[in-house]
Parts: sequence; C-alpha cells; structure tokens
Amino acid sequence: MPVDAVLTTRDPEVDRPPGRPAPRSGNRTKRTKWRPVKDQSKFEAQLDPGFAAEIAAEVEGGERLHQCIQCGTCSSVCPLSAYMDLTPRRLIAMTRAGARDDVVHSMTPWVCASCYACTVECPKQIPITEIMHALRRISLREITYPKRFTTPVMTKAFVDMIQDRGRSTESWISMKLYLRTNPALLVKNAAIAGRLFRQGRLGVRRARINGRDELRALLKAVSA
Amino acid sequence: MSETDRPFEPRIVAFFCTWCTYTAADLAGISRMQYAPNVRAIRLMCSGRVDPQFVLAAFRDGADGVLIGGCHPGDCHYQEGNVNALRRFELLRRMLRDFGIEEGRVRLEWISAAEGDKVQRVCNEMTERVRALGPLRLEPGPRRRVGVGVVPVGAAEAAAGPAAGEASEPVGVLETEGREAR
Amino acid sequence: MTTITYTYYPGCSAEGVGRAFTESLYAVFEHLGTGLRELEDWNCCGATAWPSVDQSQAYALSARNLALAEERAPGADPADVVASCTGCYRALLKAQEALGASTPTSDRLRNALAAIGLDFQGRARVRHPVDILLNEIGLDRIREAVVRPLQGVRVASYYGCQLVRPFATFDDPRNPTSMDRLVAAVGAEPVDWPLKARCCGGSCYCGGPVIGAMPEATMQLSYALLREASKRGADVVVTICPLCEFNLEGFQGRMARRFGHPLDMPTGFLTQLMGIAMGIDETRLGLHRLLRWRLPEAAESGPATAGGRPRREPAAVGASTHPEGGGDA
Amino acid sequence: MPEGGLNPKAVSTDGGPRIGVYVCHCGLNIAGKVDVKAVVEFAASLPHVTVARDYKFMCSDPGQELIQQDLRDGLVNRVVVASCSPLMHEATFRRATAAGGESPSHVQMASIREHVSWVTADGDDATEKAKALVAGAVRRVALHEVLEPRQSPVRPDVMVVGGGIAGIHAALTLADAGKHVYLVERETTIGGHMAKFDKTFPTLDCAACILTPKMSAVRTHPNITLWTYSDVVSVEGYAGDFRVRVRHRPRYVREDLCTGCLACIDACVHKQGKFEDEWNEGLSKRKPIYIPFPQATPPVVVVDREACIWFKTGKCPRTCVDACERDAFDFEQTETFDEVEVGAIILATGYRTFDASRMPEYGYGLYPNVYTSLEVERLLNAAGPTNGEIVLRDGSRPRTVGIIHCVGSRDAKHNLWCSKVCCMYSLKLAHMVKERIGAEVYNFYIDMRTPGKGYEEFYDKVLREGVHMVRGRVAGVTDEAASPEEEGHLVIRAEDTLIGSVRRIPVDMVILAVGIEPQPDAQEVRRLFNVSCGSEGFFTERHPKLAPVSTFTDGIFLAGACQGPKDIPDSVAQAGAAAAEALAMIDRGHVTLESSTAFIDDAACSGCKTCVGLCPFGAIAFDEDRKKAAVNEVVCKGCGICVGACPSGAAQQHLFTDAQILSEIEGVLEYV
Repeated sequence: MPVDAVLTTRDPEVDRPPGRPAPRSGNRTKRTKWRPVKDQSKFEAQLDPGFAAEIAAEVEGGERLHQCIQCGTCSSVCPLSAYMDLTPRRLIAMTRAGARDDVVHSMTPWVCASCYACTVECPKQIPITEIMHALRRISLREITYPKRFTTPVMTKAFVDMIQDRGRSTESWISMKLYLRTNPALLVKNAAIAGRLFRQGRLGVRRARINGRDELRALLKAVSA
Repeated sequence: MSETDRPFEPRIVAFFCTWCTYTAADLAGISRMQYAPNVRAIRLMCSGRVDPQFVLAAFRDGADGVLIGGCHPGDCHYQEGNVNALRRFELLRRMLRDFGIEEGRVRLEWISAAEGDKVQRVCNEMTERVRALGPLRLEPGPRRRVGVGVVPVGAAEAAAGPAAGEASEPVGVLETEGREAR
Repeated sequence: MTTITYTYYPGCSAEGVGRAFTESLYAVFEHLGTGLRELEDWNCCGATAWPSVDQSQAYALSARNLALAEERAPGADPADVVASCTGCYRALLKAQEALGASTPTSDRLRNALAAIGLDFQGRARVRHPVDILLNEIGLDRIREAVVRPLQGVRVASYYGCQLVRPFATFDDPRNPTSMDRLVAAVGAEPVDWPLKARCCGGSCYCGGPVIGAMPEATMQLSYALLREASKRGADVVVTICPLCEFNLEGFQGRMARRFGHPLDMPTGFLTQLMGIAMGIDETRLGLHRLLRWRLPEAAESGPATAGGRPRREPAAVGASTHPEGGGDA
Repeated sequence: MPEGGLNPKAVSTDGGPRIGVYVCHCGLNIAGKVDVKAVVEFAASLPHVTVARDYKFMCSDPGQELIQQDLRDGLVNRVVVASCSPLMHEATFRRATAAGGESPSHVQMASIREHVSWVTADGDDATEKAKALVAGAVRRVALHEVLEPRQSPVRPDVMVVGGGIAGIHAALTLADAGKHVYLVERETTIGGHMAKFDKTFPTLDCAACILTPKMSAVRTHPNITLWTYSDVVSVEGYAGDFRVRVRHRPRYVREDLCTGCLACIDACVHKQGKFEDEWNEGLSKRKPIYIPFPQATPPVVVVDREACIWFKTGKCPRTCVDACERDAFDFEQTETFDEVEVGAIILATGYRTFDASRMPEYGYGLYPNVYTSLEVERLLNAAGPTNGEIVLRDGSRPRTVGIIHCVGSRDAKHNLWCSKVCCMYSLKLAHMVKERIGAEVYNFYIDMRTPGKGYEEFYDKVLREGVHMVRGRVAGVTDEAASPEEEGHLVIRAEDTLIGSVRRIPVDMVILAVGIEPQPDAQEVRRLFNVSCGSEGFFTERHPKLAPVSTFTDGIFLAGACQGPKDIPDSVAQAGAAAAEALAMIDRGHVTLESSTAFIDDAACSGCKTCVGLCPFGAIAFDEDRKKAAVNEVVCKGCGICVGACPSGAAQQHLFTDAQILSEIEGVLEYV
C-alpha cells in the first residue's frame, strides 16, 4: 500500500498503538497565565568564554567536556534528571557556551546523587559526576547555591563535623540539618528516630578519632 | 624564549622504519600533534637495519639520546626485521652500560602506522627523560668524518688506510671500532 | 587452613544506621575462617560531601586511611583494605587512583602525608567484601559452610551505585552479577531485575527522606526499586550499602501511603542472608536491628542437619517487629 | 677500497658533488612556522652546496622546473628537497631529477612539514630543527650512488579477494577489459551483505534486482575464475608478480556436476530445518545440506559437516545421494589448493556489523523483540524467514517500532567512528516498516547524517510520512514498566534533547542500527597481504586523496568497506577505481622495483654466513667455492636486515649504506 494511502486512511482510534491514551481534547480546566515577556537572547557580553576551560581545569579529564556531542545519554541514564532545572546535557552545553551565571545558580549539581551512571555511560567519557562536584565547589565558593536546600547545608555541616572530630555521627548531623533547614522534620521523623535509637542504630555519643590534630594538619598541608 | 631560559635542550636521534613508525610520524604531522622539537628522525627501510654502530656514532657525534621505532611484533613489512632489532637492542644496552651511558638514553618502541599519538607521546617522554638525565658527557675522542663535510669525498678516508692510522690516535670512549673506515 | 586477616574500614554509616552490616560481616568472615581487623583510628572518607567543598582535601582524608592501612600491614603488597560501605569504597578507591598516578595532585598528597609523618607507598589496595567473598574466599568454601540452604527464597540483590560505578574493579557496571552468585551459593534463588544498580536516592542525602532533600524524588526512586523487585517475585531485597539498606527499609509505610500501593518488602544485608544460611546466631548477625526482616515459610525448613531432625527454627527474629508496619509509622 | 659501499663512479666521474637545496614553503604549511629564508641561507653555507633556493610549492610544475633548470645548467648534480614527507613526494622529485638528466637516486628529501612545521609549537625551534634535517640530507646526498631504476614485467592476471558488491564490480570491470580475474570468496556464495538486503536507499530499488544479474555475470564471464568457499593462505612475490595460494574447502558436492536443483535438500533425512541458518541471521533453521538463498552463486549446495548425520555417526541412509541425478556427491572430498600468479590484487574483504550484545543496556539477546538491523533486513526480504512479513517472534505484528541509531558507533567505549550508513538505512527501515504495516515508528538519533545524492530528499520523504524523530541517544531498553501504559512493552529511554526532557517510549519492537566494523580477521588478512591498517582494523589507503585505493604495498589495491564504512554507491565507485588502478599497472607492462637492495662487498666479506640465515626472503646465497655471500637483487626487497647484522660491514644497502646513514647522523647533530 502506498504510504500516502496509509496516512489518509488512518483512523486515530483504531490505529492508536496500545497503551497510548487518546489525545486530550482542547477543553482544559486550567488556563495558561500570561507572564511578561523578556528578552531571552544570550548576548556575548553576558557569557564567560573562559568558563568551560575553568571547569575543565578543575577536573581530571574535564577537558573532554569540549568533545560533548549533546546526545543526552547523561540525562536519560540519570535517575534524578527529571527533578533538575537543567538536565546534565544542558548543563554541559551551557558550561561550554559560557553561560556561567545560569550554571552556577542551577540546582542540578545539588540534585545529583553521585551515582556515576552518566560518567559510565557517556560515549565521550566525560567525567560528568566530577564536573557536578566542581560546580558545587564553585557554587559554595560564590554562595550561589539554593538557600535552605538541604544538600549544600548538609554538605557544610558534614564537613564541619569531620574537620572537628574526624568522623560523622548520623544523629548529630540530622539534628543540625533540621534546625538549619526545616525544624518541622524533627517532629515528623521522631517516631523512626526513636525506633532506631531502641535498635542501637542511632546513638547520642559523638564519635571522634584520636588523631584529630594530625587530621587537621593534613587538611591544612594539602590546601597549602 | 631566549637561549638563557633553556640551559639544556637534549638532542635525540631517532631511527624510524619507513613502514610503521615513520608513517606514524607523518600521521602525527597530518594530525598536527605538537611535540618536543628535540627528536630528529632518520628514515630506514626497517628497524632491522639499525646497526649498533649508528647508535654509538650518534652518541659520539653529540646526541644525548637515541630512539628506535619499528613495527609491532608480527607486523614487520619484512616478516621479522623488528625482532632482529630487538635482539640487537638488548645487546646494545649491555654495550652502553659498559660505556657508562645510562639506559634511559636509548629506547626501542613499537609504533604502528596508525599510532601518531604514540609518536607524540614517546618523543615527549623521551625528551623529558633525557632532559632529566642531563647532557651526555663523554671523554673527547677524535671525531671521524665519513661524509663530505670535512674530508674530501671518497678520497682521504679511503686512502688513509684506516686501521693503522687509528690505532695511534687517542681512543675515545665511543670509538666505533674503525668500522666505517675498513 | 591459613587464616588471612584483612584490614577493615567500616566507615561512619556501617557503625551507625548500618551497624548490622559490620556485625554480620564479622560473623560471616569468621565463620569462613577469614579475619577482619578494624583499622585503628580511621577517619571519615569524606563521602561525596567533601569533594563538593575541596577535592584535594577529600583525597587527603582517604589518603590518611590508606597510609595508616599500609603502616599496619608492613611488608604486605598489596595491603588489602576492605571497605564495606560502598560510598567509602568509592572514595577510598578514588584516592588510591589519585595517589597512584604521577600527577601534581599525587605529589601534593604525598607531601601532605609526609608533613604528618605518614607515607603512602602504593601498596594499599581497596577491596569490597563482595569481591573478597567471591574472589578470595570463593564460592566453594561458601557452599561448604552452608548448613541451611535457603531453598526457595527468591532474593533480589541490590547493588546500589558506587559498588560498580565509576570503578568496576570486579564486576560489570551495567549488569553486575557478583551478589547474585553469592546468593545462589547459599542456596537461594537470585532474581534477575533491571534496576539492580539504579540509584535508590539515598546515598547522596544520607538517609533520603529523613533529611528532607527532595523527599518526593527519593521516595519515587526507592519505591520504583521495591515495586519492581516485588513484581519480579522477590521475597527479600539484600544490599551491601548501609545507606541503601536504610533508605529501602525505613520508609515503606510512607511510600505505600504516597503511591497508594501496599508495600512490605523485607530488606537486609547480603551478609545477614549468608549468615542465616550458615547457621550463625541471629543476634551476631544483627537481625534484631532490622525493621521488617522475615524469610518465607518454605525456607524455614532447610534440609535435615545432624541427627536427621528437621530444624524448624524461625528464619528471622526481625519478623517479630514487623507487625508495627515498619519504623516510619 | 671503496668506502662503505659508496659507488666510486658517482663521485669521480663528475668531479664531486654539487648540491642544490630547494626549500618549499608549501603555501603557509611550512613557511607559516619555519623561517624559510633562514633555512636557505643556512643551506647555502653547507659544504658542497652550490645552489639554495626556496619556492612556494616545490611539487608544482614551476617548482620542479627550478630543479631541472639548475640540473641542465650544470649548477647541481645532487638535489635536496626540504618539503613534505618523502612518502608523499619522493617519487615526484625523483622523476623531476631524472627529467633534468641526473640519476633519480641523487635525490634526498628533508621532511620539514610533517616532522617540523606541523608538529612544533615554536617557530624558532621549528627553524632550527628544519636546519638540522637539511644538514643531514645534504651530507647524505653527497654520498648517494648512481642507480638505474630496475623494472620488472607485470603479469596480466588479477586476483580479487572478497565477493561482495565491491569485489563483484571490480572483477567484472577487469574481466570486461580483457584481464583474467580470480575472484576468491570465503562463503559458499558471492553477494556479501548486499544480498541479504531487501531494498537499497535512497532509490528503494530492490537489492536483488541490481545484484543478482551481476552475480550471474560473474559466474558466466569467460574471464573470471570464481572460487567460493575458498580463502587465500599465502602470498609471495611483489607488485607485478604475486604468487598466491588459495585453499578450497570441501562442500562434499562437486561444483562441476551440481545443477542446483535442490532435490537433495528435500530428500535429506532431516524433515525440518534444525540448525541455525546463518544467512537469515539465525531467524530460521536449515538442514545439514543447504543453499543460503535461491539465487546463490554458484548455485551449488553444501554439506555442513558438523551437522550431517553421515559425518557424525557414519550411519545414514544418505537419501540425498539417491536423490541426486548427477551423482554430484563426494563425501571423500578434502581441502584442495591452487596456486596462481597474478600481477595485482584487489582486497574487497568487506566488514562485519557491530555485535549488539556488547551493549547489554539495549537488551539484545535478553528481550526477544530487540532485533538488529540486519535481522530486520532479513524479515523484510521476500526470500527471508518470514517471506517479507514484519512479525515479532511470537508471530504478532508490532504496532510501535523504535529504531535506535549509532549502536556501537560514535562511542569511546566501542567504536569511535561514525559508521556512515546507519542514518540512511535506519530511515529506509522506518519507511519500509511504515509502508508494510503502518506502525508508529520512532527513530532515535544523535545527529542525522544524510550527505549523498538524493539522501536528504529521502530524509524529507520519511519525515513527510510521519516517522517520529527523537534527537537523543538511547540510554537503555527495559521491560520495567513505570506506568500502566508501559506494561507488556519494551520501554526506550532517551532524552529528547530538542524539548529538553527525558522520554520513556513504549514500543513493541526495537531495531538496533548496528554500526560497521572491520572483519574480525582483518589483522591476519593485513599481514597476509602485507598492507597496513589502523588500530581499529580498517585497511589504510596510501593517501586519502592522492591514492585512495592504493596501499603502501605496490600492486595491492582496496575496494569497499574493508577500507572504512561505505554504502553501496561508494563501494561500487571505489571498486571501479581499484580496477582502473590495476588496469593501469598491467597495461603499463612494468613496475619499478625498490632500488634500495642489498649488495655484498666481496673484498670485505669474511664468509661468516650471518646474512644468509637472516634474510627473510632467501635472497642471499653462499658461494661455497669463493666462500662469499651473494645477494640476488631480484629477490631482495631492500630491508637492510642483513646489512645491520653483517659483522664485517661487507653487506651494504643501496641508498642506505653505513656511510650515508652515518653522514646523516652527523648532519642532524652538527648544526643544532
């Protein structure tokens, strides 16, 4: 049967593939809100041409980000890309284009779970997870991370605790976190916390190591 | 960069077989792979042609390192020339030890025609390694000219009746046993 | 049989929320004639939080642990360090790689170590218990040690992310099979499922919904795993990561409410499952610390042991805690 | 005693060397980095240099004329050209020198482009290195001897290895020109991959309609000897005179008697096919006695020794033998060999498709409804396992089909290259599926690559037909259902990069557009014929533009996908070019032999015989009477292995004498 005939004789209901819902009719219950339009062009003056090189230098193998072919494998293997404001692919593209401001303000690096699926699957072997970490560092340095979002707060609390004691204690980390982000969680999670205490999985004693001074000296030496 | 910034630039002579390594060096060129300018390649038909005296002569004439490049084992255009090169190379290394020349100054590498990047890497590595070893210092021996640069062509050397004349000269560390003046 | 003793790096979580992992690991290794000795005065690996602040310092944290491990095992080459938590495993491996390369970073790390009197010689080799069980102790010895084969128990092995990514040192990063082989060795039936190495959403947030970073996303990810495991007929999901374990185990009630689908999937550590098959005392395996552990009836009557009397012991004590519907009431 | 094998005549008859140095700018390729004037000045200061010039393009006619004029004027009798690699233009400048009346062996090149200007970052460094190479060449050329080019006659016959479309076309072209061709094919039939296809892009003409007439022309052509089920086991000799040994594997059916009536297949004791049919990519079963497809050429059945009951047990009524009216069976057949002498060889050994099971994330081998493109070609083919019906393994028709591009291609974990044909054949498959069963088709691509005559127009046509194009590389195929609509389907997960979100698309059938790879035995074949290949295994052409079908071994040419991914039009065009090159060589009647042969200086030879055993070609004989070694220059290939090993320096190599190389060493070191 010639193709044109196929196209014209198709009945949308009969030929609809199984599992595919009928297209919704035009009657929407929600109406689109009109938002003021602004110029979304990216002018060269707004872009930072050295941004990609800056990131590439931060990460072992980072220069491979210049080789990205924008295939989207990273986004589609990412278990969390659906929750990101920019998919990993777009983040790489914007980094390469020098859209520094958008990138350092993006939630994406903080949503990343460091599961390394993108790094393993990338056909150009770009160390995407490490690039996410590098972007987090910049965002912490420049204080562009999302305010009261748990991950950066948690990161800082965690690092402070290790610096101080050499080990982390989950109960104390969580406590600090709730107080700094959402104290309501203290109540919400009280029951499970109680269970864990009874089972010996959460303790109040804060762990610490003997070589705390040594550890601090090491961290200082490596940053020198 | 001015000359004073570069106290020591190693000079490296390379012997490349025409089928694999020389072709690979061409490929490195076509691919515009930048590498250290210290390596001067001499084209031979096969790495099996490399005579240990070439290496010794290179050191005598002022080279700080010598690189030999041939096809991967099993890929020789002449079946097993590279295997011969390897055998001779082992021998050569022992000889060089006796002369007090560090092992790092000679290197044998299998580089196929497709491995332009390997030429780049090996040349860079070799240059850095020899740079680290510093200039090769040999006791001064007589420089014997084989070509036409110093001695009139085909005349003096051939006529001089070499062996006898040479024995009386002070023997340099790297004298090549009077071969080219048989 | 000569007894090998490995240096053991538990990490913070396998001492805390996941302490049953450490407990069962000690018990199973001992049962298999292999020793574990905790690395003295180890420090936190920095997880993925520290690289978000300073990469070199993150390496330095693990470098200290590796150098200490070498110090405790003079002459051993390689000096194996067993890290149970997969987050620590990845962090230590990454530092091992960074130290081993001849790069400015490596030089800086070695110099920093030298400043506190430590030395990394390149002997330390980071291993995971699964790797040791499979490739050092071996399936044969494990099979011999089984006294109660877990016949008929369908086990979905959950590998998590960082056991096989980014470093696939002993298994395939896409379709890992090492845990399944261990599951089969203790007589249980491994369930093949496509999500075995998909992120559970827990590792990054150290407790997922508990800490409240995107509870929706985390619950969605964990729920997808549990739903798929149960759809494939798994009786139990076992993991080798303290965070994954807690994340999958702790919030099933909430997930059930959120997604309108009943959910009650026993979850525990691979070593606990193996320990049960080896007849190890349940308290030593830390089963009492689990929220919803139980094995199906069929498995409870293993083949007759000494004396021919069929043993009818409850396969799990954790079952007693189950009626409360998990810990996240 | 002459020094180091230097030909005394060369330096004595013309009163010593007068060297001309010609430095090429190569546009800005050299002059952009190297200070050409400085090199010229430097060259002029070297001993024996009488002329030093530079020119924009030395290889151009005016450039060559510069050299020839200086030669004719008697200003120079040796030529150094400092330009590109000798592998590129040595022949050119040798010819120019000969045309100027000087021996072509009086040329030496200094590669200051590939070895200097293109690879050196700093201009001063580059200039210094260029000077050193020029100095080496000047010193060396002064010692070059006069060598008359040696010629060897060319045999008129040609061997073509591989009977796919490229090999077929090359063979027919040569045969039509009156040359005798030996066409060697490893499989039981010629036709190659093309014979498996149903339609060909972009014209959608049927593959069989184009191919089968050519296949039968091969079989009936008086100038073609067709050897199928055969392979080359050894190659000796050189351009113009190759001796090739070919092995014929036993079919257990005599090719000269079998008429292809296929009665034996019907009569076989196996009533049903039981063994995987390789021709149909395992989608159907065949019997132990079979023919791959009805138009197989030659139309001769073959017995699968591994499957045949007679061979396995010795107990079989052999109903096949009874059914044969021609008495063509011969169960005693063994391997036989032929040895032929040919002047040229064309390699057309083809490719293989990427093994999709190497990417477990796509579920090939795990989910039955994941197919490779080659399998779908067979499904579409009217002579295929389903008579052209597109059905799933359970016999049902797919209503949604996903075609995944770039499987195994453009991927650092597998093959870095673009396989070139997949975009187009994926579009073709999309069109065919749509046309035959009207299914919804989704193509998942990274970039659409449709350069070629009528290709973009074909893409346009497929778009008009309503095929969905999703720009995104597929991360995985799974049967994990995340929503009710996905239950019972395969789900393709990819980021639709143009809308910026991840999509999960449930389909019934997945087609993997597998890429093109070198043949698994490419390395062995390469060694057999002494040609080179890239690390991936595609054979390397002598030069991508100047000599695209030649190899570094004279007399051996390339056609088709063995050189790199190619579609049918490209393969055929290249096959024609390879045939033309072979014809040119044969009709010229002679080839110029390597001049760098070895020779023995009798006076220095101590008779130690070291060289005799070392020569890989048996070119050195030992004269027991005189106790001296002697080189047969016709057999010598000029590697110089014997020279490097000779303890007394008696063995020498033309153009690579010890003296010449030692001079070059001095030269490259002297002026740094």
